[in-house]
Amino acid sequence: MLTEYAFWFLSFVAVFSAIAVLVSRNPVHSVLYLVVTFFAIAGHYFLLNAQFLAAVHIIVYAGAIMVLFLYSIMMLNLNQLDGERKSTWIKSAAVIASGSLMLVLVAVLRRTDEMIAIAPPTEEIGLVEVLGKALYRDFLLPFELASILFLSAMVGAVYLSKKEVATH
Amino acid sequence: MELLPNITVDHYLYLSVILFSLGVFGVIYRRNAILMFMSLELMLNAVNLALVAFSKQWGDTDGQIFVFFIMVVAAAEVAVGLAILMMLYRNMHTTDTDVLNKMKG
Amino acid sequence: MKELLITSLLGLAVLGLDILKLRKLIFPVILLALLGLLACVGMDWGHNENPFTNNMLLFDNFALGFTAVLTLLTFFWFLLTRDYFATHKGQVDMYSLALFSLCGAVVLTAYTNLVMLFLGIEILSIPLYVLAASKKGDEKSNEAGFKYFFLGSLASAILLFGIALVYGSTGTFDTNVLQAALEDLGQMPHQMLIGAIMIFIGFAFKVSAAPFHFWAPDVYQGTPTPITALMATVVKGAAFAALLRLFGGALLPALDTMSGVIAFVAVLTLIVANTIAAVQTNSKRLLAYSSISHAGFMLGAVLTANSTNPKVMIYYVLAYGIASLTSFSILHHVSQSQNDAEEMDIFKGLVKRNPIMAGAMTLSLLSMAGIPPLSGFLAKYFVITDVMAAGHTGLVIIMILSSVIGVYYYLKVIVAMFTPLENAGRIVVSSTQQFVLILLSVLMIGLFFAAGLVEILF
Amino acid sequence: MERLVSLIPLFPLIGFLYITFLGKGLSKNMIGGIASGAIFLSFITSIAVFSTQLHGEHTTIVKVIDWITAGSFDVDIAFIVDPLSTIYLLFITGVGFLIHVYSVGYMHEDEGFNRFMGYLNLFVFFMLILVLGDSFLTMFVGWEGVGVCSFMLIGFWYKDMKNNDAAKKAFIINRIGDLGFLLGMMLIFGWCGTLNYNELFIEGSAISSLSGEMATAAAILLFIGAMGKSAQLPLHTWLPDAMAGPTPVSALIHAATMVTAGIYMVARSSDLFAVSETALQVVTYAGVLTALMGATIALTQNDIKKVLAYSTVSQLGFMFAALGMGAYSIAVFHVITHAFFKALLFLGSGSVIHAIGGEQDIRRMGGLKKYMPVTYWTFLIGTLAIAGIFPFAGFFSKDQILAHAMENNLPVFILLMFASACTAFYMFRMFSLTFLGKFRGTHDQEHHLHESPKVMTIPLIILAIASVVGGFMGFPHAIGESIGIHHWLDHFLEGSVVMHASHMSAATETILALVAMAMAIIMILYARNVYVTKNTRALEDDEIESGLHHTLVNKYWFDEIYDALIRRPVDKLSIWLNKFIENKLISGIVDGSGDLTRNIGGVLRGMQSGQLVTYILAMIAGLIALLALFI
Amino acid sequence: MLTIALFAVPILLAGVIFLMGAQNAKKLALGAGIIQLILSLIAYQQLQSGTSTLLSFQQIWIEPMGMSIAFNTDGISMALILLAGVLSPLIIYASFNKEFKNAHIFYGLILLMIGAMMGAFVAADALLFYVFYEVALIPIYFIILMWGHGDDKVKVTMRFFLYTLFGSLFMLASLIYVQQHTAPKSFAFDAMYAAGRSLSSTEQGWVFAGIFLAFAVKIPVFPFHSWQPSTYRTAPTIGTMLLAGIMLKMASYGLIRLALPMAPQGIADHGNWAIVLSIVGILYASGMAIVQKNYKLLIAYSSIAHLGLLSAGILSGTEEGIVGGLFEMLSHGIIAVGLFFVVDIIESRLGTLDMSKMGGIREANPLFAFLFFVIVMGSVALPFTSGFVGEFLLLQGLSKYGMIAAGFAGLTVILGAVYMLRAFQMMMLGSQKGEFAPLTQHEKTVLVCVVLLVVILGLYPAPVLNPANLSLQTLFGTIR
Repeated sequence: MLTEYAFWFLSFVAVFSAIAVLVSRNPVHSVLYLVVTFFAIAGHYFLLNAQFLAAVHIIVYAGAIMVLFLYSIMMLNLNQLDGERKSTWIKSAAVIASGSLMLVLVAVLRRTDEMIAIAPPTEEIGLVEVLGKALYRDFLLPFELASILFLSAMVGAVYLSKKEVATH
Repeated sequence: MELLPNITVDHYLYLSVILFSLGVFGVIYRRNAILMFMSLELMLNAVNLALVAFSKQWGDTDGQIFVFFIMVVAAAEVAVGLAILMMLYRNMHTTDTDVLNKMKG
Repeated sequence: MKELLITSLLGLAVLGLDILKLRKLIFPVILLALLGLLACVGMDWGHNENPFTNNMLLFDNFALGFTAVLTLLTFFWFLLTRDYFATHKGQVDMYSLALFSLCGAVVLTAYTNLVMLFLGIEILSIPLYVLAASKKGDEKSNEAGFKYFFLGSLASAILLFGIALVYGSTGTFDTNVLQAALEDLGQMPHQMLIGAIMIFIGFAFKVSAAPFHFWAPDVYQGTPTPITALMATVVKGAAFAALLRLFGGALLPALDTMSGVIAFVAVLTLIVANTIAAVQTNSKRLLAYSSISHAGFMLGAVLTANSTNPKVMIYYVLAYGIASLTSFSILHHVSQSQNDAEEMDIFKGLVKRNPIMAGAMTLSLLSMAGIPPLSGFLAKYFVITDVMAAGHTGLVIIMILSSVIGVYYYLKVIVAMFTPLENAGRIVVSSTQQFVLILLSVLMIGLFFAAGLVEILF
Repeated sequence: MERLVSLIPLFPLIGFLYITFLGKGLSKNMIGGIASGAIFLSFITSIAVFSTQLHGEHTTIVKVIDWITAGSFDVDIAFIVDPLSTIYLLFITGVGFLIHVYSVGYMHEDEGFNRFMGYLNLFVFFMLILVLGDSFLTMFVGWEGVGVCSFMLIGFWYKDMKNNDAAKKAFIINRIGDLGFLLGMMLIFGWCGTLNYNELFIEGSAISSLSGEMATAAAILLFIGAMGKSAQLPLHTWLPDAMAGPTPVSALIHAATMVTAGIYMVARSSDLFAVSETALQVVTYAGVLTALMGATIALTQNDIKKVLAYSTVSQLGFMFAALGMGAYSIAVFHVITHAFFKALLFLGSGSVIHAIGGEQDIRRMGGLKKYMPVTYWTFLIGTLAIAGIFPFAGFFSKDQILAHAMENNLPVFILLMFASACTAFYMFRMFSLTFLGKFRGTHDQEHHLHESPKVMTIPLIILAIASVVGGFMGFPHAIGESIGIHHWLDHFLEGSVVMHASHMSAATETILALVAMAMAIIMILYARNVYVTKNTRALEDDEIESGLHHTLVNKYWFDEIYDALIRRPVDKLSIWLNKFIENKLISGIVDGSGDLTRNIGGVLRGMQSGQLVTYILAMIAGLIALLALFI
Repeated sequence: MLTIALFAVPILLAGVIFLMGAQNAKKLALGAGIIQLILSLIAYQQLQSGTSTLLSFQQIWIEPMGMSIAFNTDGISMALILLAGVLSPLIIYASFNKEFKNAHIFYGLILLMIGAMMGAFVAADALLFYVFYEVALIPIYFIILMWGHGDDKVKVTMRFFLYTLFGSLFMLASLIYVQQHTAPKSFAFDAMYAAGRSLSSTEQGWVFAGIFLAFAVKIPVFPFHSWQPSTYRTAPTIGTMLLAGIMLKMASYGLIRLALPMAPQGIADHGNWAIVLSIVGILYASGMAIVQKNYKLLIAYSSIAHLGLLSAGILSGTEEGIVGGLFEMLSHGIIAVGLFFVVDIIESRLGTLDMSKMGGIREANPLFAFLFFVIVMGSVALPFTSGFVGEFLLLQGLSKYGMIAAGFAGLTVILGAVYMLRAFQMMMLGSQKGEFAPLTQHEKTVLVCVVLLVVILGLYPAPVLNPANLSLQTLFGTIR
């Protein structure tokens, strides 16, 4: 019962703060609302027994990524938005497009009645131990590959951020 | 099938759809590159939420592992994306995407 | 597995060699390693093994075939862009990024798990976002990088949503398990079909199929031409390999339901790309649209993945890749000799300015146009044959018409090359470049006659 | 002996080749000698071949080369030797030889002398092929060949565009006929599987598989060919214009030989025509109308050669009328006698023109009798022969046609009688205006008047003799019985053409002959009365007032009608097609499809706005659209 | 092997000329042309002697796709081989009066084109035929583009290339469609014939439509001809000769080789429109020819008229029509070369092709006028010229299809005379208007060769007709 209320509450917070992210005039506010959204989503993860993931989520998104965003906003001096004046047709297009996307998605997914045989749900899946085993055994290769991804992202980011030095 | 009492996987799916659509809305509606990024992150999170719900539904860790990788990639993407954005800003002194129309037709 | 190791380690090795101040070694090492990679492909041919991968990758003939083709294209790409990068300040970064990208491409040819698919796409793309924006002071390059990055991420999000839906209806990311589950089920869950469509859209973006192609002309134009060459060949080839691997394998049942959608996307792609290309005056954009139009053809090969093996696609990627590499690299030299102008006029008098380039360019354009006896003809021919066998008459007719339009705009470039120009200086390139261009020209013709080889191998 | 027949066309061919390619340095006399000699050799050979036929040899086929083989179609170049072809051979080579000799004199001063003699030889070659060919296709070879020679000779003086126009007109109108001929042949081949006379008519009877309407169609199509070549209504307009050529050409081609090819063709396929009553009717009426039309127009013409040309048209009409009534042998008889006297008349007129310095208008002549006695006398014989005065050759042949007409078809008889009367009148009108009375030309001309040289007059004399005695071939019973030969030609031709049956008694025949001749004499006297005794002047062109006269002078307006009905509409249509269909519609569609492509491209290009937001919107729209398909 | 040599030798020699440079390109090319002639004659001799081992070649190319490299020379190909063999040296020699820039490329392209056309004539595999058919397009495109004249040559060549390609792609589609009904997959003619005939009549009708569209553009048949006059006008005369003389014959040859045996029922039931178009084309093009003022355009339209008859006769499906068609290809090729060479001669002397500005050339140059006249007579199908044999047989074949059709088609006999004589008259006759330099030795040689060919083939067509007849029996044998 409690969990049900928690679901509805978290969902409401997530959606509300998401909307707030999108419509806030001040980017800093947007970032903060987004953090709220992330927390709400983390709450969902808890509800779904993905405790470790919830923790990682908070650390990565709220901790790392959002800080990065905030840092960029500061650096680019965007704390007050100049001329965020979208033409009305873009506004209405955004509403229509996202609205109809939502409707269509809901419509197509309503038919998901036939479900494949269900394995017995376990409460164990979200535990660090289980996750760790899966990650370092079954998903070792992708885990290693992720390092390549990071390496390339790093090389790329460094390259792009490097100031062109006249003398070489 | 209920993941929580009275809450089925469909609830989570619809929530995910709503967040995804909101992300789409933001991507179209905002024209500041950073805010568009943020909307994009919202979309990714919607996906993550769905995956975790499915993971719970199937009693399978793989879904959560996938979410883990999505976070990894998202971080990498943000790093590269913001680097590109910085460079853009250095050259054009704006992050307004409407000015990005040097090439068209 | 060796293939993946070689590519990823090669990227690292390049960085390492730079640190060790052994820059001179970088280029030869890359070439040798790529040749070694090809040799590995030869060794592994037909083994179908997947040790140490926990069902994440399978280097079957499909994977090896595409790996070989993509490696070969990368090999030529390195040779052709040598001059450009030799003076480039970020040479090492560029090389390692390109190699990482190749690494992603290799993953995409061999994945048997959707996690690997996702990672492969990102490893392929992220270095390219950087490469696209690599001309740091150039606003066009910045814009290209940003557009590519942003739209690419958006497409990734859609792709991910699709993967989530597929996972939601089966509970697995392993394509083999997925396939088995679908076979047990005997029908396609609706949610999975929706997931499949969203995955397809993710790929449609990568391969620049309409209406998800909008990034391509702008990005191709803004990106430094040598990088564009990589994008148009290796990236596109890898994306098609991945698409084919999924929809020709695990999601084959979805393909039947979706064939109308794919055919429609192919038709739209062909119409949009060819008609717009017909009015282009910017030669780089023209090649970009041409590349999009080829995506339309390749989608035809995807469409019939259920009735054939990957040889059609492999042949197409190889034939188109060679022609495309040739044309982009020549465009690069020609454009460079005229203050980076990209209008069609820069090709004027090329036949006098550098006959070898003019010849290779003519052959590559004609090959892309599908004129025999060039490999591009057979590539298109194979696709049309399959599409017709599958009964998509409308698509066949559109393909024919778009071939005609294609010839129109390719000929415009050719005409420019053969239009005399007063006081035009020669375009001088290194003899290696010339040799590679000649080699590629020979390949374009040779692959036509040796098309049987592809048959023998598969 | 029949093998010799291959030599007959060979001589003129060699003559032509020799003159054309090796004749450059030779003297004119030498060239003349070669050309005439070639024909003479043919003539001699023809006599030899003729004599074998005379002794009752059978029809013989002499194959020369394989020609066209395609599927079941198989035609060789081969020659047929039978009475019909031999008789034609004789007069073609005979008259041809005389005209060659005459030409040596007539064309002596012309710079194109060599060319002229070469063409003449070539013409004779093709004419011989036409006659000798053993199948319709081989006949067609000669048929077209003589057409080209006629084209080249009409336009011989090519610097004057009028001559060229005439030549072109002749060729094109002939081609209209040729199309009929071709289609007729195709019909015959389609139904009978062969084009050989031997298989069709002589030994086999393949033609019998062509029945009823098909036979009619085939016969009429062939006859259209004959109309073209033999200048029958309505394809006659080229022949008068063809007089633009040198006079010997008019004599040889447009009077004696080529224009009678049509008669030869109909006679050759008499088995076919005999099957179809309708076709014969068509032939008859075309012939009669042509005879009438030619004769009436000739009444008013003032160009000496035009008069003769219309006379030829009219006489050809007589022949076709005879053919149409089934009297094939009589038609051939008239062909031969006509060849003699018409060649004579043309050569005579040539002699006059030669003497008077190129003048052809009889209103500017008169009184030439005293200057040119030989020409005068021979011309008189020719005139009497054509007018049908006993005992000249024309009398016999024409009389038999009239007799046959009276027997078979009274209206035709009456019309032919009328035409015949006109003939007598216009011939004597011309004769009188030319030779009698006083000279009306300039003094200068008068001063130069002279008799032609021997080389010209001797052929005249020989032809005059032939015109006198030529009738022996077809003496009617009334005369022939007493000397042992009557209807010799009929008997001779029996194997080649279908014979007509005559039930007419000798007495009726005699009476008819007398009536016809009396009428001719009356007309002659009337003409003499008008133009000699009363010395009436022929009207100048601008003095003509009566409508009928106008119509006749303008040849029933045929040229103008054709111009208005065919030539100008075709031209207009072509110009219209060129302007609108070719340059607007067809190019419009072709270029338009390109423009359409570019326009679509232009519109789609507009969507590629460079704005990120539109790209995103497009992607999302695509996503929505694809998903919506699976709701 | 000999069959291979027929097309491989010119291609190799083209390479040699490319490499040798412009110095002696002309003479080398002529040598190559003469070699081609000799090869053709040897092939002819081989065919006649019946020892045909040298004449066919078979090699698997891509087996599962049913593609093979197969060549064969029979009586039907022989007519075209002879055409190309005779015309190649003649056309090359005809170009000797001009100096071309980059002669080695020019002549190399010409040889390349000759090789490709030869390849199409000897191919025994439908796809291979298609490949050669397309390949031949490239050299001529460059020849016209680089050595043509006129401000709009880019546009004209583009239209030419696109239009013909457009058509031939539909042929490819038809071929693929038929090939999918072969078992095992094969493009070999025999297999394709069998597969084509196993289709229903309607399917055959569509297959035929696709193939005919390709050939209709190239032959060209009304209303697909609009590329042709402008291309002829623009092309250098030697290019026009190659086009009209040999290249466009590939299409009519293809009609015999591919369309007739593959879709006989389809043509019989649903092919009437093609014959009607062909016949309308005869009349239409004649009308166009009548109003032309430019001699070259007149010849271009007259070509369309003649080829309309060619197409109609072949499509009648009768043996006379087909053999006649083959012969007409040969004859029209030779005559076209002659007529276009006259263009060259006149243009080089008068600098104009406007007929109203000519006249009196006969007076100035009787020999030229004479030779021209013979060629004109060949064009109007005078008996004892080659034109007659072909056109007569075509009409004869068409008449078996329908007398009315033959009647309309036969109007070409009249209309042809109208426009050709008009042209001859305007150009040659009348009084002399100006100087007209005598023919050079080289011009004389070319014209005399053409005239001799026209006359000899007209007198004795059997050497071409007989092998064609024999092979046609075999072809029809397999069809029935």
